[in-house]
Amino acid sequence: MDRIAFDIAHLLAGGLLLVSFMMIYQDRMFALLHVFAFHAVVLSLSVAWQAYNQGAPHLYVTAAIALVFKGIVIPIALRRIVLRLGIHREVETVVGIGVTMLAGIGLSALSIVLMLRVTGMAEAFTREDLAFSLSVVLLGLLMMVTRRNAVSQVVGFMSLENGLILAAAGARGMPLVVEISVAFSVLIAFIVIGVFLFRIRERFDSVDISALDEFRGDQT
Amino acid sequence: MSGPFAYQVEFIVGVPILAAALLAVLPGYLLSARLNILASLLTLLAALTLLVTDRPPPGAYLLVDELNIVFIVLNTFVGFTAATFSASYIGHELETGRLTPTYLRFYHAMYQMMMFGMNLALLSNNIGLMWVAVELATLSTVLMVGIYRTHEALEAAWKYFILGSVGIALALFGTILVYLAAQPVLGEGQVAMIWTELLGAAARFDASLLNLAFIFLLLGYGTKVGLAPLHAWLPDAHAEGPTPISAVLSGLLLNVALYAVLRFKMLMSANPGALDPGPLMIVMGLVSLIFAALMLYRRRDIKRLFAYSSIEHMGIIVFAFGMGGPLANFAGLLHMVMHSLTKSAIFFSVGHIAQIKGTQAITEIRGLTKSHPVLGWGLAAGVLAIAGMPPFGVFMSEFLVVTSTFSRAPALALLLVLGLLLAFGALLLRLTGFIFGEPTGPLKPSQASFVPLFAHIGLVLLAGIYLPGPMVAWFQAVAQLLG
Amino acid sequence: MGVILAFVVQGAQMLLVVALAPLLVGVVRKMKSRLTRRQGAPLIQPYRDILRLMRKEVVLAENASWLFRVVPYMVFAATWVAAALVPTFATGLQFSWTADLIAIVALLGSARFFLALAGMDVGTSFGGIGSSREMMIASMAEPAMMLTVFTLALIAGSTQLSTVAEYMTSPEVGLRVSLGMALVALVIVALAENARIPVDNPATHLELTMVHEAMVLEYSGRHLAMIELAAALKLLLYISLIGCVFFPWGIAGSDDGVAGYALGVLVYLGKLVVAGVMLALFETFIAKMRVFRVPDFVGVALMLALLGTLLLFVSRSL
Amino acid sequence: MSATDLSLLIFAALLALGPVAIAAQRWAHVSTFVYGAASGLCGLLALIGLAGLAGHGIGAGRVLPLGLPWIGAQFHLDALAAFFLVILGVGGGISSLYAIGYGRHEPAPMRVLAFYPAFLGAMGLVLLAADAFSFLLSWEVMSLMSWALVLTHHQEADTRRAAYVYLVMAGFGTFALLLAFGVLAGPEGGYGFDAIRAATRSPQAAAVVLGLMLIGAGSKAGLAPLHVWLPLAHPAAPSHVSALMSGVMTKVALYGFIRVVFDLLGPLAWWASPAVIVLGALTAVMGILLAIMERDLKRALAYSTIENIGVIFAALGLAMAFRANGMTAAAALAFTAALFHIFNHMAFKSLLFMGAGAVLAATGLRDLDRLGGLVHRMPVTSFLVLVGALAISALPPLNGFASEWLLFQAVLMSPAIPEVGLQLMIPAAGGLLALAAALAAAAFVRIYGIGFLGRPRSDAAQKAVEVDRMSLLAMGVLAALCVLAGIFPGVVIDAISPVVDAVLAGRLPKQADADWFTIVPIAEARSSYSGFLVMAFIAISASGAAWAVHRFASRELRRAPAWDCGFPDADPNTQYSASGFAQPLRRVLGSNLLAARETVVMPPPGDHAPAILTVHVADPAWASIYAPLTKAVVSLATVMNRLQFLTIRRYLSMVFLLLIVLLLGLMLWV
Repeated sequence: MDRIAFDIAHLLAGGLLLVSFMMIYQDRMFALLHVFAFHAVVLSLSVAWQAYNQGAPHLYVTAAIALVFKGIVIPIALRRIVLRLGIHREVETVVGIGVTMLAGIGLSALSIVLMLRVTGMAEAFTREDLAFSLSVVLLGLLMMVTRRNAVSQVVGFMSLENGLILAAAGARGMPLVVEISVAFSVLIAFIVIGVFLFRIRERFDSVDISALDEFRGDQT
Repeated sequence: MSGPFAYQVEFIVGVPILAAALLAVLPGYLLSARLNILASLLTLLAALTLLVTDRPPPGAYLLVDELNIVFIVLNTFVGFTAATFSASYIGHELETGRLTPTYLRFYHAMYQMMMFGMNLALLSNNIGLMWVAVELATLSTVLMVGIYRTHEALEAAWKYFILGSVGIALALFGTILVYLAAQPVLGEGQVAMIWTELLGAAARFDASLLNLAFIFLLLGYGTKVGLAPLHAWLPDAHAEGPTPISAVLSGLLLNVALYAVLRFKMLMSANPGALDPGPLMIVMGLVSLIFAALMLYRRRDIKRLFAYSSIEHMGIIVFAFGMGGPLANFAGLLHMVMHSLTKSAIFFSVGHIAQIKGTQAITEIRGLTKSHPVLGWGLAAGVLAIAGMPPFGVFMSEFLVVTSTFSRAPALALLLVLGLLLAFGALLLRLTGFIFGEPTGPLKPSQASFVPLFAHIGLVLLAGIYLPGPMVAWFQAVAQLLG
Repeated sequence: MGVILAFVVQGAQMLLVVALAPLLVGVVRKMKSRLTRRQGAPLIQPYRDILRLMRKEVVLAENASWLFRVVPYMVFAATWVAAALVPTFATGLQFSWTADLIAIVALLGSARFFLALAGMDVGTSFGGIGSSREMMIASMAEPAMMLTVFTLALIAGSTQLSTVAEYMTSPEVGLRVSLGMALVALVIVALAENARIPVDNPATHLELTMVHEAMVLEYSGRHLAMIELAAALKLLLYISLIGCVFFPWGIAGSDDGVAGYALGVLVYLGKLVVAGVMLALFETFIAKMRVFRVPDFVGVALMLALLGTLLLFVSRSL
Repeated sequence: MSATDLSLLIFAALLALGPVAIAAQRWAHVSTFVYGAASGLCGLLALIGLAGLAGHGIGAGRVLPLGLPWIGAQFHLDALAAFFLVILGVGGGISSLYAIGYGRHEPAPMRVLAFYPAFLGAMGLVLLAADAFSFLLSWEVMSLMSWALVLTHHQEADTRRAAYVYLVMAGFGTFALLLAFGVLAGPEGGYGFDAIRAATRSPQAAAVVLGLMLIGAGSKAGLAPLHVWLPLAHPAAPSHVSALMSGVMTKVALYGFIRVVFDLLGPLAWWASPAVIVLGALTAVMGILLAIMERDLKRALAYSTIENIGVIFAALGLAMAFRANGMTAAAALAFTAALFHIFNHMAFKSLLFMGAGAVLAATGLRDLDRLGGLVHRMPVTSFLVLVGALAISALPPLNGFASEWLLFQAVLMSPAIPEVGLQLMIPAAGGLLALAAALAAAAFVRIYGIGFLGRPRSDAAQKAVEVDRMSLLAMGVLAALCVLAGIFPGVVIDAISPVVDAVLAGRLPKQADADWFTIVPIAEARSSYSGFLVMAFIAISASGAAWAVHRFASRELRRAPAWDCGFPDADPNTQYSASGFAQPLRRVLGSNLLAARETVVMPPPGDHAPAILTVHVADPAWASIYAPLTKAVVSLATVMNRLQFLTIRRYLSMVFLLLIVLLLGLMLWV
């Protein structure tokens, strides 16, 4: 592909990474949701650009799903949940934001170095794309493990998954991308419904030792 | 391909999904239970035909070869026996009001959905399709685990769900990487995701990309296999779900995930430049084995106890495949089959016991050989078998693993033996408590059928003494395949 | 002819030991009383005692079992056979190969076993004391004895007493440290096994100190006579053993004729007297020790015997 | 039809007997039927074994299409197996005979009947197995069946604990054997015994195998410090099973050791033997010391089993030492002693355990301090047990002495050994063995004197009645064996010489040539012993003396109260107690070897409260090895257990960290 196309794709992928960092940085729930919506939008843009470049029309579907489902539906649903559970206080982090940021930078550095080393023979575009998507995935995971709040962990998972979609879309001519994105949307829908239904479970780590004796008949 | 067996493979995949659709709408649990059994039986028969007829050529989506035929037959068989067991089990749940008819309908539908997912995962010739199938199986089992709606059940389901999803995600990334490795060689599109193609061309792939991919795949599917430290979902999911599901989880789902790992291991070893996945698998196997063995000692819930024992045995199997070589691979396959049969048998008996005693607390279960001789000795046979006692099949596989390992890598063999011994001690300690001493708690006879239990025990016993020639030849072929 | 002579000699030996045993006891007693400025009983007093006891009726404890009545004869027989197999005045007797030194030790063990059981049969506290102490002492003394046997056997290359004795007469033995140690060990064992001072006092009936006497406390009449005779035989046996192994001079060989045998008998008598006198001297000058000091005493024998065995190899391998 | 096939059929019949019993459990005579059948089948086995020793039917092997598919299950009856087949046949047959009577006392007979025949069959299969897999399979089944039998009286917590310890130790041993066969079979997995014999391996590898065999077979036989399960498990089982476990199963374990170390492994370097000799001697002394301290009749017998196993191992070690130096005659002597003692121990230990069972059946007691006076109530049993006690105390003219005598003769062969270390060590070990023999006499004087003689110490002992005829018959046969093997040791030696020949390619001179049934291991000038003549002389002189005394002296006899130095006490508790009898030895040896402690609570003068003596004797192995091990496992498990209760986020973090670690690893590796 020509230079411009490459730069644009590069720009979008990098943008996605940047937005991931913004997400880690957020300490307000609603702000986080907004940033995530933005994350989804950037993703759909870059997927669409891939679709245009690779001339793969089915990728447009993926882009659309990303835009509509993750850019609009999920954020709204999460917003309602947040209001419902009354947890729009700031995000409860395990370690300080700053530390998390540093860790994130380390992770993206790791992934970029790794990818550049590993993908020797693949074409330049794929390498960049993979490097970015891997770091987005890692950042998503990082967010899941450094946030106590269920909603923000869901958000983390979804950003992780955005990274996957990015990688899939970047993989030239990869089939089943649409199916995969659909499958993932189902997964996420489940998660969100779960968060919504099991209000008991306001946070993932409600499993604390004190709560064990009452229902986990497994302590000696 | 001709005659009645023209579409046997499609049949194996199709029957469950149709049955699932049908069961979703059928009222009345008796009928649906029977239909469940029937569907499983049909699937089993279809799978058995694979043994007699010559195999269909690999298609774009479905594939039958030496490796997965082992898994598919085992899968459908245990699926069938578990369905029979669940028919005799689930009625009692309805009486005690733990489940409502609606949930039962949902339960049976999900059961077939799960079977569909697993069969598809085993038969798929396309790594993307396999990924989707595994996710499907995971989702359906998640719903089954949470079916009791109790706090614990939801807790377990949720844990399973989250960890599973992350695993799935990692596996997908690995899959994408494999595609990227294949794409320059095989060209874009479908072709670069088809097993048979991948395996043929694996030698020319970018080795380092494959390495990276394997890490993600091992972690992703390894979460499903339940390797420590990715195991966290497994014990609770086993403990809180309905017992037939525990049996299926231990007996089948873990195998399916293992199957995926093995496939990619084959890919790795087909590529000269790639890392040898053996050491990584050996380490994870040993860690899982020893860790699970130690965890056995402090359990208070009988189903969780055997769930940890599943982790332990998955550790042994992964260790064996990591060691490689004809003996160890043979042992790994044998151990996998034996573990599926034995562990599901154990869960069958545990199901009856838990229903009789009305609890899963280990301290509440005493003197079964006195109060329920058949059940008690059945459990004893199962536990002794899983602990590696002859004349049961697990002994043969452990014999082969230990002896073949010690002459190659003594230190590893010592660690292996340490783990096995630890687990043996723990299981035996519990077993002594379960079946001996003065009985406690309710002593009402169990009305459930023991056929599935003793069918499995009988098979394991037979395999421990006599392995039929064809099966051996077939295992050896697979062992060669795995290298 | 030779065979007949051999049988005769064997028979003579069996009769000789049983005939001489009480005399030996008499000698010791006489000597001891002389040493303590007493007149003392005549030498033949032991014979009188035994005969008197034999004529007396047996007073049997009510709950004594058949074992209690069989034991005296068993003990006597075992000891007698053992004593008859030790070369006294001649080696290479007809039946000397019936049992070697190890077997002789074990025969004495059988006698002790039966006696200890008899001590416990009636079910009195003193019998128990006696048996348990006897077994304790024996379980130290017997290994010491065995180790001495090892030393001798390793030197002579045989456990056959005749062979050992003949070897000891031969010049190539020389003087050896091991032999000295073995001798001391054997003497200590002999004192312990025969219930002599300082281990036990054959004359005492002070309950708390007695060992052998406590075991036989319930015996009377002919039973007691058999046991006394057996005890005397045992003493004789040990002395003849020490004699034939460590002082083998004058023992008739298997081939030299009646004259040789006669000489052997005379020498043997001399040895007995000397041994009896020395025993009496020793017992007069030493005091009995506390029961729980005994193990140390016998332990010395054990150590010496072991040392003797090991030194043997050291000297050989040097 | 070859002897191998015949015995395999018999084993199959034995294995099938259990299910038959279960099927027929409603039938009144099922127990008699099962035990009778087992007895008959074992008799056949003994005959086959004897024929094999005589050289008939040896050599034909049989490969069944079972077990490891690519080599099949191989079975083969050779001289060595035949000898142990005799042990199994005689021991098992007589135990079953005994059980016909004794089995009636079982509250839940099916718990025995279901497993007892299979136990016999499994032991037989071990003896005939000719490939690693079938060997270990039968070995493990043997453990499993005996475990189930130990659990017959599973209501008692002690029994459960005993069985648990037993099976865990058995599993440990089996893993050691697995590793040993791993070395023997090599990476290609040549599991057949022939292949193993053919293979060549370095002395180091051979030493490793020897060590693993000491652990594997030793733990099953009761070699210290792996003996701890034995005094727990053997007494817990019903007495005929105890007899079988002590008398036969330990021998099967020894067979495993001999088969691998002497047959499969071939000659070892000389430095391999001292470990075996020393372990054996120490085991002997420690076992018998614990037996002296033990108050429980059956446990004391179990400890004495440990002693005998030690003796046998010492003999085997001697054989190894001589063999390593090419001294075939001496090696044959030591090996013969070992096999002879194996046979003897089978005989008298089974007899003694049956006697203990008879006592248990008659009084319901195992505690020596509550028994006594049984010689009046159970005369026949008492007499037979006395024979056993004499035999096991290695007293002439019984069989125990014959084998001990051979062993000492072997010890005395040591000067010819070139290595100074062995030269010095062997006589020292011999001294330990002599000590063990002397202590054994003390132990059995105690057991018999307290348990059978004296006055009954409890009502149960007071009311004891003689046991049934079948049991007496069984014990009688064994007692007769003890006497005959003691009087005619030459016959036994000649009978086992083919085994020695097959294993060591050398044998003792034919004993039948010596007149008066004398045994002459090397040369008559060196050493000889005639149990027959000793027996004859004792009998003649004893009866002669008795006759003479009764004829010429007096024959009157008067019953009177016991004299007891003038103050007899009516209370039986004034007799010496078992603990009291052991006290001198406890003070002398126990206090430092076994950490024996005794505390006396003496009431002040004028106070009529009884003085209380409490004795505490500890098996050193528990305190030094097993307790710390258990503690370590438990604490480790507790630490690990925390991982069960983490939060999902922490579990996620584990996954995450693992991923990062692997990625970093890859990055650094690439």
